[in-house]
Amino acid sequence: MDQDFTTPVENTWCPGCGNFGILNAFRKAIPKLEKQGINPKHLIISAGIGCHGKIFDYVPLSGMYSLHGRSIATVQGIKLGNPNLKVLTFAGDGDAFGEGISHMIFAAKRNADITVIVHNNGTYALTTGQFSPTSQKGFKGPSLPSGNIEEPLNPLSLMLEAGASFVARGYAGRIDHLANLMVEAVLHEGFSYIDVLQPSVVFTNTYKEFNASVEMIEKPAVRLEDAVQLAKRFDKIPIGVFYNVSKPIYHQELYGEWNPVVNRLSHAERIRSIALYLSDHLQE
Amino acid sequence: MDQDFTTPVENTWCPGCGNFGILNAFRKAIPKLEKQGINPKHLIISAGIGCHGKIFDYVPLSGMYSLHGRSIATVQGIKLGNPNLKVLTFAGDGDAFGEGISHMIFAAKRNADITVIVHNNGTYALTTGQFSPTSQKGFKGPSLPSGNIEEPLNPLSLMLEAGASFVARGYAGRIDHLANLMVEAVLHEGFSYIDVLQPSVVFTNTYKEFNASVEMIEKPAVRLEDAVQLAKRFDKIPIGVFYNVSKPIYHQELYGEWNPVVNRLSHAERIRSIALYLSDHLQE
Amino acid sequence: MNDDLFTFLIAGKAGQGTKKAGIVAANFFARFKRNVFQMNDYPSLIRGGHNFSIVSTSTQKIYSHYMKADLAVLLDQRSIKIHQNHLTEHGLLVYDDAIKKQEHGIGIPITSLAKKYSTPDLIVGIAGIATLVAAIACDRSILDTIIQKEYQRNVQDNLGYAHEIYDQVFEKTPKKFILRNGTDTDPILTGAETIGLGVSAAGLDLFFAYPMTPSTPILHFLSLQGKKLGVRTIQPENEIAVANMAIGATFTGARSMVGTSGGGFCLMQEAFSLAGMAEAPVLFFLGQRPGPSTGVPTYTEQGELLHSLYPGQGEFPRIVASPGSIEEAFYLSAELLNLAWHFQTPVILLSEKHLTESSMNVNLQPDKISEVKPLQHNNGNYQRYRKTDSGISPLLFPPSKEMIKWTSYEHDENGYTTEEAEAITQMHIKRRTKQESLVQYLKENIKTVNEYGSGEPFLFTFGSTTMTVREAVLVSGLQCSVIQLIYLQPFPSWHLQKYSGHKAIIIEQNSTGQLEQLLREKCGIHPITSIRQFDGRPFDPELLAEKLKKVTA
Amino acid sequence: MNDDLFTFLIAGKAGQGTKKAGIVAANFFARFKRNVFQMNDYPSLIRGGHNFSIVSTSTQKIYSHYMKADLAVLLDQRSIKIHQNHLTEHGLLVYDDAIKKQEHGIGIPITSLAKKYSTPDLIVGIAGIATLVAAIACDRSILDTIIQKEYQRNVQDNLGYAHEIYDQVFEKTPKKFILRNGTDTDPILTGAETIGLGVSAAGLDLFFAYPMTPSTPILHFLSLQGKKLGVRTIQPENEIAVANMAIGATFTGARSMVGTSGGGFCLMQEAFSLAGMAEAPVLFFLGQRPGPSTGVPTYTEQGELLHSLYPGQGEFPRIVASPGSIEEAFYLSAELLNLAWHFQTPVILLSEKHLTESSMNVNLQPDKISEVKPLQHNNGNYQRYRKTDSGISPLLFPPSKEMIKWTSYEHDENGYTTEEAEAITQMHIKRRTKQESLVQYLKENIKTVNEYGSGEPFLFTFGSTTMTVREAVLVSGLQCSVIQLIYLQPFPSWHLQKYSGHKAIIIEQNSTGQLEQLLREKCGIHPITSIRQFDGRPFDPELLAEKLKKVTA
Ligand SMILES: Cc1ncc(C[n+]2csc(CCOP(=O)(O)OP(=O)(O)O)c2C)c(N)n1
Ligand SMILES: Cc1ncc(C[n+]2csc(CCOP(=O)(O)OP(=O)(O)O)c2C)c(N)n1
Ligand code: SF4
Ligand code: SF4
Ligand SMILES: [Mg+2]
Ligand SMILES: [Mg+2]
Repeated sequence: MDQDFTTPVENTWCPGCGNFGILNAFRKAIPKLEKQGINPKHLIISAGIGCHGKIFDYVPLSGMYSLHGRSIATVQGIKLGNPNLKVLTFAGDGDAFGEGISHMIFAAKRNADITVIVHNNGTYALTTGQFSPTSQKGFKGPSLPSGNIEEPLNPLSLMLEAGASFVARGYAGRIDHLANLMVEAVLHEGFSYIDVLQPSVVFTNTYKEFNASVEMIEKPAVRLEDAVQLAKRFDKIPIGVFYNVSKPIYHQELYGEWNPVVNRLSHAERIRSIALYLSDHLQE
Repeated sequence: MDQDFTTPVENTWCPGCGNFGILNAFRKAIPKLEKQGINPKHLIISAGIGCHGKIFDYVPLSGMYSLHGRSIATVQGIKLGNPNLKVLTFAGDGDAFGEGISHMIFAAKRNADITVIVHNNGTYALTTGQFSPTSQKGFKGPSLPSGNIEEPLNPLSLMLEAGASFVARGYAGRIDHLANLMVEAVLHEGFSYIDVLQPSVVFTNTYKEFNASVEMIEKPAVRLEDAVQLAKRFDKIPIGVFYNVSKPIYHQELYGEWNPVVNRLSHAERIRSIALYLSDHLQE
Repeated sequence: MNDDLFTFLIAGKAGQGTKKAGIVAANFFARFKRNVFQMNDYPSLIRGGHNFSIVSTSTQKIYSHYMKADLAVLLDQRSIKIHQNHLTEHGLLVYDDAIKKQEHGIGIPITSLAKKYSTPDLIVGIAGIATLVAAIACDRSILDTIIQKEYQRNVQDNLGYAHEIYDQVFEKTPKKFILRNGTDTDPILTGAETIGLGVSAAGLDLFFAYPMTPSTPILHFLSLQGKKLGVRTIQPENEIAVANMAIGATFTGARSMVGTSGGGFCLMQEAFSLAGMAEAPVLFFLGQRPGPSTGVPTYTEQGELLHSLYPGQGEFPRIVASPGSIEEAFYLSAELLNLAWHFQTPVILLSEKHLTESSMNVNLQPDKISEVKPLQHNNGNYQRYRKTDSGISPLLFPPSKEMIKWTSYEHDENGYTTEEAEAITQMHIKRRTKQESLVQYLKENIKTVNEYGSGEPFLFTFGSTTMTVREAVLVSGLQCSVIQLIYLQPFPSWHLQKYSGHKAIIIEQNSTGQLEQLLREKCGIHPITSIRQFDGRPFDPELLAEKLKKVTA
Repeated sequence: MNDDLFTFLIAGKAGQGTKKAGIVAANFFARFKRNVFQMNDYPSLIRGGHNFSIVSTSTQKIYSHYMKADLAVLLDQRSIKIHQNHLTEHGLLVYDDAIKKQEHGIGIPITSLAKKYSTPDLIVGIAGIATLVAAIACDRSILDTIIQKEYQRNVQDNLGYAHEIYDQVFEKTPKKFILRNGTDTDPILTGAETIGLGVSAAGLDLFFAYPMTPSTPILHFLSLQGKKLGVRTIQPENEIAVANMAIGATFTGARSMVGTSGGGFCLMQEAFSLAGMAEAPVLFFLGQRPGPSTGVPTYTEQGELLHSLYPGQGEFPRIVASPGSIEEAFYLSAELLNLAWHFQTPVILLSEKHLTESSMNVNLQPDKISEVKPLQHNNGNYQRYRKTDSGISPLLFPPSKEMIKWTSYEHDENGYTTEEAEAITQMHIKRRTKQESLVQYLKENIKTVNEYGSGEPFLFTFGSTTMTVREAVLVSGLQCSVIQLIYLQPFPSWHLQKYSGHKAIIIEQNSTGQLEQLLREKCGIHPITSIRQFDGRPFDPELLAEKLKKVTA
């Protein structure tokens, strides 16, 4: 693998797009993770469909470019197939909180050991800027030219409510900070969610606001209520880790230490088991 | 319509099922609503698929017996078709928080003017008792005989987080109280959610616990945080209205006072409009 | 006609244990080394309503239950109303004497005796077994053995109750029936069990499902037994998660399968198409019940044949096959899982409630099943979507220093997204080539059609209906062939064209004649008549035999 | 061949306004009362990459763009690489002189001049228009009019820039092209617009959609224009909500439609089957793009024909039709909405990106469209699913003192759930009868196939490919017929059988020959050859004409 983690694929994001910040942060996170003992070949990625999803082609890691909204299910499947792998998916706000919201809530609820990084640009960018679940009220897009009439979801407090054990917010304009969040999220055992403030220069050019109002969190809240409160602050926009607790992990609860592809029952053992089952059911 | 709101359909719930309490409460709520000016012919019902859904056949109101998880979308469609109707759906916990959770969250988020009554029995009853999104950890069902490994969702705090403007809990064993909640929920303008504690005598026979620990709420919390706190109490199980606020309503934000089936553009007007559009695009 | 056919019917309310009694009765007949077929009929409810279970048994092989019973045990008034005429000429009706006295049959205090015991509602099913054992004039000790094995909860109560019933029945109809011994010792299994065992033999690792009749029994079977068989089950939040998780799991090399029914399968179609594009080998079990929509959840139908041929948008290799017996389900499920991996494409195992939930004795030889290894990457630069002559690209699983990219987008050989005309064309051709390889493979290596009997007329059918048709042919004594299509996609026209121009009858369980449409259009087979039933119930072999005799007369 | 065909090509990066320039160019040609066809080619990205727009114009009717341009304006290096050979014999290449000097063509300081203005990236599309106007030797005042109408933002900058380009081009190639005047004054519209207008004319009230190319343009059009046309749009959380809300809305009598593409349509199939069971009249727009799965989102294909025939589990009346031109899309959309209400069943309007996103001048006569009133309940006891001779039950909408129950379960005439054999059979027959009524109705009242030209060979095609085939026939000068299947389900075999045995060529945009499969199997039409393209691009009429000439030679 290239040490700079690039690929021959042409980058087609708009110049200045916040996605570059996320890509750069991720490229920085990979070697940091390697130092922490996570070999890039164990780091499996996925992505939804949208501008954000293109990141899949821009890093030379193995993984699966999934469907709009479904990468959260995809990576859970990968983890369940081989729990030795570390899995991470990039998702859009439309992806994760529109089409795929059921998977987000249940991944958090069951504390699936996956990392979800949402490129939250408050719009369905790739489909030309319709309002999304995190669009501000009043946001004008081509499917509602007079302005969005819904209040946005709050991804962080929603994930906290659903049971997420690691919740953070990063900003595409703070690359090193974001890279560290990514490292922490991947290392966290259990469901990790990073909401990334991602300006879409075309549809939601929010750099100025974010630059003015992001504020680093010193350390995560201990109590869930406090994390929720922090997630609901709007005077300043806190970035950093909001909440980080340890909880029973889904695949371990399900399998213990067993691993489907590593500890497969051999063909002979299966045949023996079946024969046993049949003989238990033989007519006496 | 019969004054006792019965139908010729044979009731096939198990004797003692909590669903009877919900049915009886609803039969009491209909005339109460009529007194409040809501004619039963304006009251349109729906239901998901599950034991709960059978209630659809047991009351002689108009409506649509929907799909598993989708009745929440169905009633929003009905409301959007004719905002003069009052719409209400019965749903199961599997229905509303498994298959249909995306619709629940967005109905709450957009404050759709619908009422959702969830028969929360903590199991997929009709499909013979598998664990559901609200099943307790450890609950034993045929798809996980060793016991559920996930923490249950908290439907009330989840709906509050999603933006629900009316959130209540009732108990199938407190019929009059529940009937009153139903009346309040239907009268509430905006998204109303009632979580009904519903013992399934076969799979989750919880009458005893509930009888011992339900406690009436005096009045709704004023602050959202307090409502959430109340929803997370487990020493006692509060029943009553947790939260009740007024917010902009989806169909009004969308339409103002317009009604698709009442204020339809006539055929002639449409043809005129199209002709106008065409002449605007005529080659000069 | 079967000369020593015996049919036992037990009917009552859900919760009275009629299904359990049917299974126990089947095992009772097995003591005589007889063949059995057992079918459960129940509405979508948990307690009450009307359930019944029928077990037909014979010393010969038997492929269907019969609607006319030799012994009917009816536990409630409704059962009398429905089943009083479902008796053979010398059939015996035993009913609960709480019901008003009937002209025929004998009343036994089934419910009133039950009242003495701890679970009076649940215990009554035992009355059926006690009656059966008594009517066959078996020793009461046999009844004891059965009760001790099959009704272990409150066993003393159960024994006491069983004795009381046995004694009363025995007194009133001593030695009513005599059952010859047969020679069969095969286990009695449901289709859900044989499917679960078959895929385990072919190396299944993970089974994902959201409950939905009639696929749920596979989920339940594997949840209970899977660990020993090497299979774990996962019940996610909905069918969309089910299918996408299964695809994700295959990325790691884990053999994955999903189970669902009509509505759930619809929701999975987006993922089905993804599997086609990403070339993910997932086996989809699609259990049919009467549709459209929620339909009649606990009954049987074959209304999704055409629907199953092109699920998921776009063009990619597709496989659909349907087992014609509970036994075949074992081998076919394994074969399909192997085909999925061989061709790296989604595969549908199409079946019906009548197969998954009925049981019969089956001869399974697990060692006949192998686990086909897919094409593996050996060394050198890895490209997930490398073009090959067969259209099949080698597989490689993580962790690997090679980059492995699967994708839903159109792509180049590396798995990177492409929008270029030539690259798009090439990948379409790759997938089409794979489809052609598949057809070739089926032609050369796979039994795509079963032919039973010989000579005209040819009775065409598929799926579980095959069982009833075969039984009906036995009943009718007709000289004819039963042609069962195992594979439906690719459609084995190469095999079937020879029947064109011959006398054909098409038998299926749907209202529009979907198999007929395919046979007409693809093979020029124009039947002299078609026989369809679409009331949710499987055909009765005797009625079907009569129809066959009429149309072939 | 068209003797006064003129083709304008503009190519550059996304964000440089090539699409806009194409539309403006089309309207410019319209000033000459000429016919136009305009097509946009763009990858799935927002800024950068490679976009182009082609406008072909003629005094005759024209059904396709041509890949060879008379005037090509190329804004970047990549455009040169891709399009330098896409010129007619006397074609003129104009390119940005920031690119290294080309052998042919003239360099113009397109980007360097733009730098002076406020939005240098966005303004460059205007260079295309200025070049066009200059090359046609129109007066600069015409350019001013156009800029003032079409580029209102920063209009002074735009005018200044346009003048500079115009002057340079005019100087270098005075009076290069002369365009004859035509006689056509019809408006230039996209397929998305004609569909939106058509359904409005037939009474559409609500349009539900979740964005997905290539259906999104309908959503955008109706979101902007719908209010005036009587139509409101709703964008719910996902496609499942879209379809179920639309069904709910029909319950109130509101005419409802959904728009989607492959993956989204898959997700809607469960609701599609519900509409079949509940008898909910919903019109589904299914816009095709290259699949499977995410595929190539912004391009065109016809890979979902077979997939669209049996969506949703179970048996119920189904209608699928596909417009063969942007004009026909207007009438057909209206007809399908009416059919949905006439037969109370889900209907699919199948199309492609090439239709929804291309534009041409169309002659629409809205007063030819009526809003068919469905069968209404008059008085007496209401039963939602009353059996009738036609299988169509009268409708009644709330509020009503009568009980109106729609349902996903199998049901009796009142809409109450049933599990009884006879009731199930009856409702299957009711739905099958409705299907038969539908076929009868199509046979008697509906144009299901278009026939253009006369005599052999017969060129079979469907959907937007029809436009290109018709144009290719013009180009080739061949004597032949174009047979366009408008209806695909029910398949109009009654109409097509007459072609069996004649010389046929089948032309479609997919790799496996889906239309061919249907024509072979259902009508015994075996083509002498088939022509398929599956690279995401529409056929080029000239290349297609050559192929046609070769195979018919
Ligand atoms: C099932 C389905 N529905 C719709 C689409 C079309 N689609 C592609 S990307 C997208 C929205 C992307 O928004 P978001 O997830 O926020 O990503 P962004 O482009 O903003 O990064 C949509 C609706 C799709 N690909 N699949
Ligand atoms: C798409 C789909 N998946 C699965 C089912 C099968 N199904 C019917 S009811 C049900 C669960 C019902 O659970 P819940 O909503 O809690 O209702 P309850 O029976 O407990 O009242 C399921 C999974 C279905 N009908 N449709
Ligand atoms: S549209 Fe927005 S999100 Fe997409 S690449 Fe451009 S700036 Fe980024
Ligand atoms: S199974 Fe449970 S929820 Fe269903 S009817 Fe019986 S008691 Fe009620
Ligand atoms: Mg976004
Ligand atoms: Mg439940």
